Amino acid sequence: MRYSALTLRYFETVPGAGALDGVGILRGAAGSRAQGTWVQFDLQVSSGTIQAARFLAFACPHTIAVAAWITEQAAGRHLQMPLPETVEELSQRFAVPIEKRGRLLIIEDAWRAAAQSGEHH
Amino acid sequence: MRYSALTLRYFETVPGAGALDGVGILRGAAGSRAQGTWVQFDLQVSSGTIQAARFLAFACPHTIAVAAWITEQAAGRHLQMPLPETVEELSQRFAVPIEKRGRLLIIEDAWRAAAQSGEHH
Amino acid sequence: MNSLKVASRPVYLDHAATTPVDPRVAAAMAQCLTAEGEFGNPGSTSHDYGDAAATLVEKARAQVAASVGAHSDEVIWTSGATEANNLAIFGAAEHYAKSGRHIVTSRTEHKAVLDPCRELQRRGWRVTYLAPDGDGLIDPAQVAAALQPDTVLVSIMHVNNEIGVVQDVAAIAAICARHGGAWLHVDAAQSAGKCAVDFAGFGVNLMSLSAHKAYGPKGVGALLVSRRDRGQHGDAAGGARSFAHTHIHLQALHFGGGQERGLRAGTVPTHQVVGMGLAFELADAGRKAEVARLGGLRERLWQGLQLLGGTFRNGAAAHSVPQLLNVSFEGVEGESLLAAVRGRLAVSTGSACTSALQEPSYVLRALGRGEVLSESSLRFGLGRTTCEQDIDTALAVVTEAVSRLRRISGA
Amino acid sequence: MNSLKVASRPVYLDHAATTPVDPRVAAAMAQCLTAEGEFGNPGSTSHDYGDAAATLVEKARAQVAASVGAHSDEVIWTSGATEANNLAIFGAAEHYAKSGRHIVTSRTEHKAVLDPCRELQRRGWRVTYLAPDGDGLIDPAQVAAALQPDTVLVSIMHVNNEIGVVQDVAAIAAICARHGGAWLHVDAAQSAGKCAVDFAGFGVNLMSLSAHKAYGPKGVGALLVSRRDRGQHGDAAGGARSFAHTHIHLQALHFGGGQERGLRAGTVPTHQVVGMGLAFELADAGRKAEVARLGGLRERLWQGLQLLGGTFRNGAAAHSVPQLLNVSFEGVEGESLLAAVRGRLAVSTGSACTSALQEPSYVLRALGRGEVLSESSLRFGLGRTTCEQDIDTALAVVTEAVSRLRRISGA
Ligand SMILES: Cc1ncc(COP(=O)(O)O)c(C=O)c1O
Ligand SMILES: Cc1ncc(COP(=O)(O)O)c(C=O)c1O
Repeated sequence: MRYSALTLRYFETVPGAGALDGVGILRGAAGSRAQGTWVQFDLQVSSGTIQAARFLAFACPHTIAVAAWITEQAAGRHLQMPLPETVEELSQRFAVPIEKRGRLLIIEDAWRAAAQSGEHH
Repeated sequence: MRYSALTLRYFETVPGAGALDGVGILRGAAGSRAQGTWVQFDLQVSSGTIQAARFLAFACPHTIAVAAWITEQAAGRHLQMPLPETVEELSQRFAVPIEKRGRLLIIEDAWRAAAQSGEHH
Repeated sequence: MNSLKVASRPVYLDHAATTPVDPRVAAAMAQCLTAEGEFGNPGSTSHDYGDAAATLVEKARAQVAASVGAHSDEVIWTSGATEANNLAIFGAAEHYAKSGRHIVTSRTEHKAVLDPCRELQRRGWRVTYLAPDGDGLIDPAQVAAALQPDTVLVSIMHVNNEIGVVQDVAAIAAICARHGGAWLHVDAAQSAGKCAVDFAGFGVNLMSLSAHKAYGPKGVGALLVSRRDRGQHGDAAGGARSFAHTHIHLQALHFGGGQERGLRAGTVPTHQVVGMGLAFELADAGRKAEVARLGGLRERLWQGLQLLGGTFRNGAAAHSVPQLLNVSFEGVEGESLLAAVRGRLAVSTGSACTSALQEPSYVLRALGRGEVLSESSLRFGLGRTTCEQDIDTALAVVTEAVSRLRRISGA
Repeated sequence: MNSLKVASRPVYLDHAATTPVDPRVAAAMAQCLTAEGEFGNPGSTSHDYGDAAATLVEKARAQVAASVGAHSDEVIWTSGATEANNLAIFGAAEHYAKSGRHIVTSRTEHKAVLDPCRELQRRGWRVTYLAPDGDGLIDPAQVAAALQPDTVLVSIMHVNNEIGVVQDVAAIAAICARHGGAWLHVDAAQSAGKCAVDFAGFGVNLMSLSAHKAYGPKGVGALLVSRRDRGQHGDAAGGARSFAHTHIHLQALHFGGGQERGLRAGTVPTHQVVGMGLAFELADAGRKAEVARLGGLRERLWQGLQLLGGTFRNGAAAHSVPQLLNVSFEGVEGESLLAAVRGRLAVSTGSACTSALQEPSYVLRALGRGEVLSESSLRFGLGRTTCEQDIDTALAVVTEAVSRLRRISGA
């Protein structure tokens, strides 16, 4: 498996890896370790705007890189906005092979789960 | 195909290759060119003793070598005597592969034909 | 491409996938290529160029035979162990189809055994796939229990390519001989130089060899085809088998020039078999010292990896070649683990994977490892160039990668 | 062994049996063997050693493709033209067995085509063997006449290995395309560097290549498998064929690691395919100049031999590659002729002969030469190292040998 330079950079530097602590942190996850891909996002939100984001992932390098990039883009975005790019755009940006596109849907699900977890608060 | 040193020597020097001219020459042949092996012996005989012998052959190196050797051994031998060695012995002397033994029988036939051709004179 | 790549190349610990050619072997091969060397066609009997090449081919055949306890006339050159396995399995199955259409093999065989067996199933054969125990071992009694009256072939590998476990092929051979109808094929692609191979002593009928796992060239191997007669056994199952007294026969896969006694058509590549011959001779000569040396290095590696915690050694340590260590790491995803070490360490997960989606190793799953751990494993293949420094580098790289990925995964 | 052998080696005029590897090719191969070179397994995608090897393999694939008018993804590596022929013939026959069991080929094909066809006859296929004319040529109309509604494969060689005659495969391809059901396989083992090869332009579906006839290594070749779609033809015989719109499919011969898109399992030998790639590139680049040069040398040889009288040139001179000259000599036995020239000249009778009993060439017999003349022939295979001096030596040696043997045979 070869990875693009961008994918490698985000896989290696993983900005935003980790979890957030404290009250009002939104957390959402999708996928499962048993199936090989699990992603969790933590969002710190203030008046509907994301202040900080973190992720954890048990996943392949493409998935980790995309999750890291999304986390990096998060600050300042409105919680109700969709992901900064579509799954299609993300696939192109990170040269994700076609067989792996399903894993980006898991990222999308995890993000949505985090964003929507606020609705129950 | 590899040949023994002896086979090569007789194939290359072919002592006795040729024909004999004159009255009283006994000639006999066997085999056919069409079948790939033809051998002819000419014998010059005096009072039942071979004085000289020659051969012609359209044949493989083993057959040519054996015919040349037999021709070389001929002088002084009695016409009624068999070949100086059996087909089995000749095969061993010249390292004739088993598949080719039949060709030595053609030599034997040619020799016998030459020797017996005298009976009709 | 990979920004982790440092000036020097990564440490190579994938000798089970392939080995570099020994410089002495490469030199011998070079002597059979250009106009200055023995470039003749070994099938050209009408001139000295051909004869000289044929002489080298026969010398190589004798070298291979001597190193594995076989006779020269039992060695059939092939393009590798894959072809040897295919020739053995299809060749025996098709030749003995009238005697029976049942085959016994194991779940942890190489694909070059499993895929021919699957193809035979498609053609109407029945195949029993034996399950190894949690350590990867097949009990010979399992083979005995699986034999049926119409079993014509048993195919069990010698050294497993993913976990290094060594099967007791001599015991299995004895069972097949008692059965009387089942020939034994052994895939020994991973054996040369790693453990003793004794074709006649084991009592095996067919054995596949590969050069490039033993410091020889890729693209050449051999199938050993026993010419020993099989004696009648009083307790033969299934009544008198018509072929009980003869040695094994095969149907060819390639038809053509009559090379290799009609069993394998095609110009014999002099440089390739010369390389294999010398490689096998060298591997056999150096085997004992190398086994001791690499055994020490492998234990150093395993001791170091255990400090990480959540590490599981795959395959019976007591019954494995010292060149291989296969470890599962809890809490890390397999592909990311490979990618994280990639710049400094060349290892694999076991099976060369051609698709973008990494599949969990079927070998580890057969051991009952479970999907996650099966996928999160590394195969360390030690070899002739491996030194203590390499092991320490590997330890540092893997420790860092596993720790980092566990942090990312929250494990 | 041979007392005629002089200090220097005999003049090599058996380039149709095999060629020495070009020194540039040997150097490129040497770069893919030892630890200093690209020794990785091209199937190992998990590290840079594997990737680097895979990159070389794909470069070689592109080189081969470019030199024969094919696309890279149409090149399937094999262990030589023998395996390529077997894969083509068995692969197509078995895959299309449901569409028909009839094959058309010719009597002058290489054994690596004829023997698979005979094996298919044993399995129930019908095979039509076309007879060439006295010059060795197959009239495309013969193919048209032989096609039957259930013909699934036509296999006609490009350049004959014994007489050098070039068949009009483009015309035959057009006939097969019109038929709609018959795929065309062409054995082009002898073509590279000798005449233009244009896989797409000819409209051929399958084509076998071999490296060692073109200054590459023995033990590697390729089968070109067309990915062009075959259009529907209005005049297709046998009604609508279900596969008329698709490209050709094959059943594999070797099953295993999934290499070569599942068509040919087995580790790809980097050094071998790298050698073939460069050899084909070089052969193609130098073809025109070499054809002109060797054409001149061949005519010099033929002019000289004719002075002997009782010499017959085999194969259509106007339709043959300039590298080959096949001559029958009246009044000399074939094996003795070979033996007589052997110390100073390396030539052959055409087919590498493994038995002690030389059989008359089936190719020459198919031309109607008769048994004696068929057996008393020499094949002169000129090549890159051949110079005028070699031709003159050959002339002197053959003249002396033929004269001497004619004296011994009384001719
Ligand atoms: C156990 C085993 N069998 C067969 C093979 C195939 O060998 P080759 O690469 O020579 O075709 C391998 C290696 O890939 C192997 O490890
Ligand atoms: C026409 C033809 N086909 C096939 C072959 C077989 O090729 P290889 O030696 O690569 O198996 C040869 C050469 O022997 C040949 O001349």
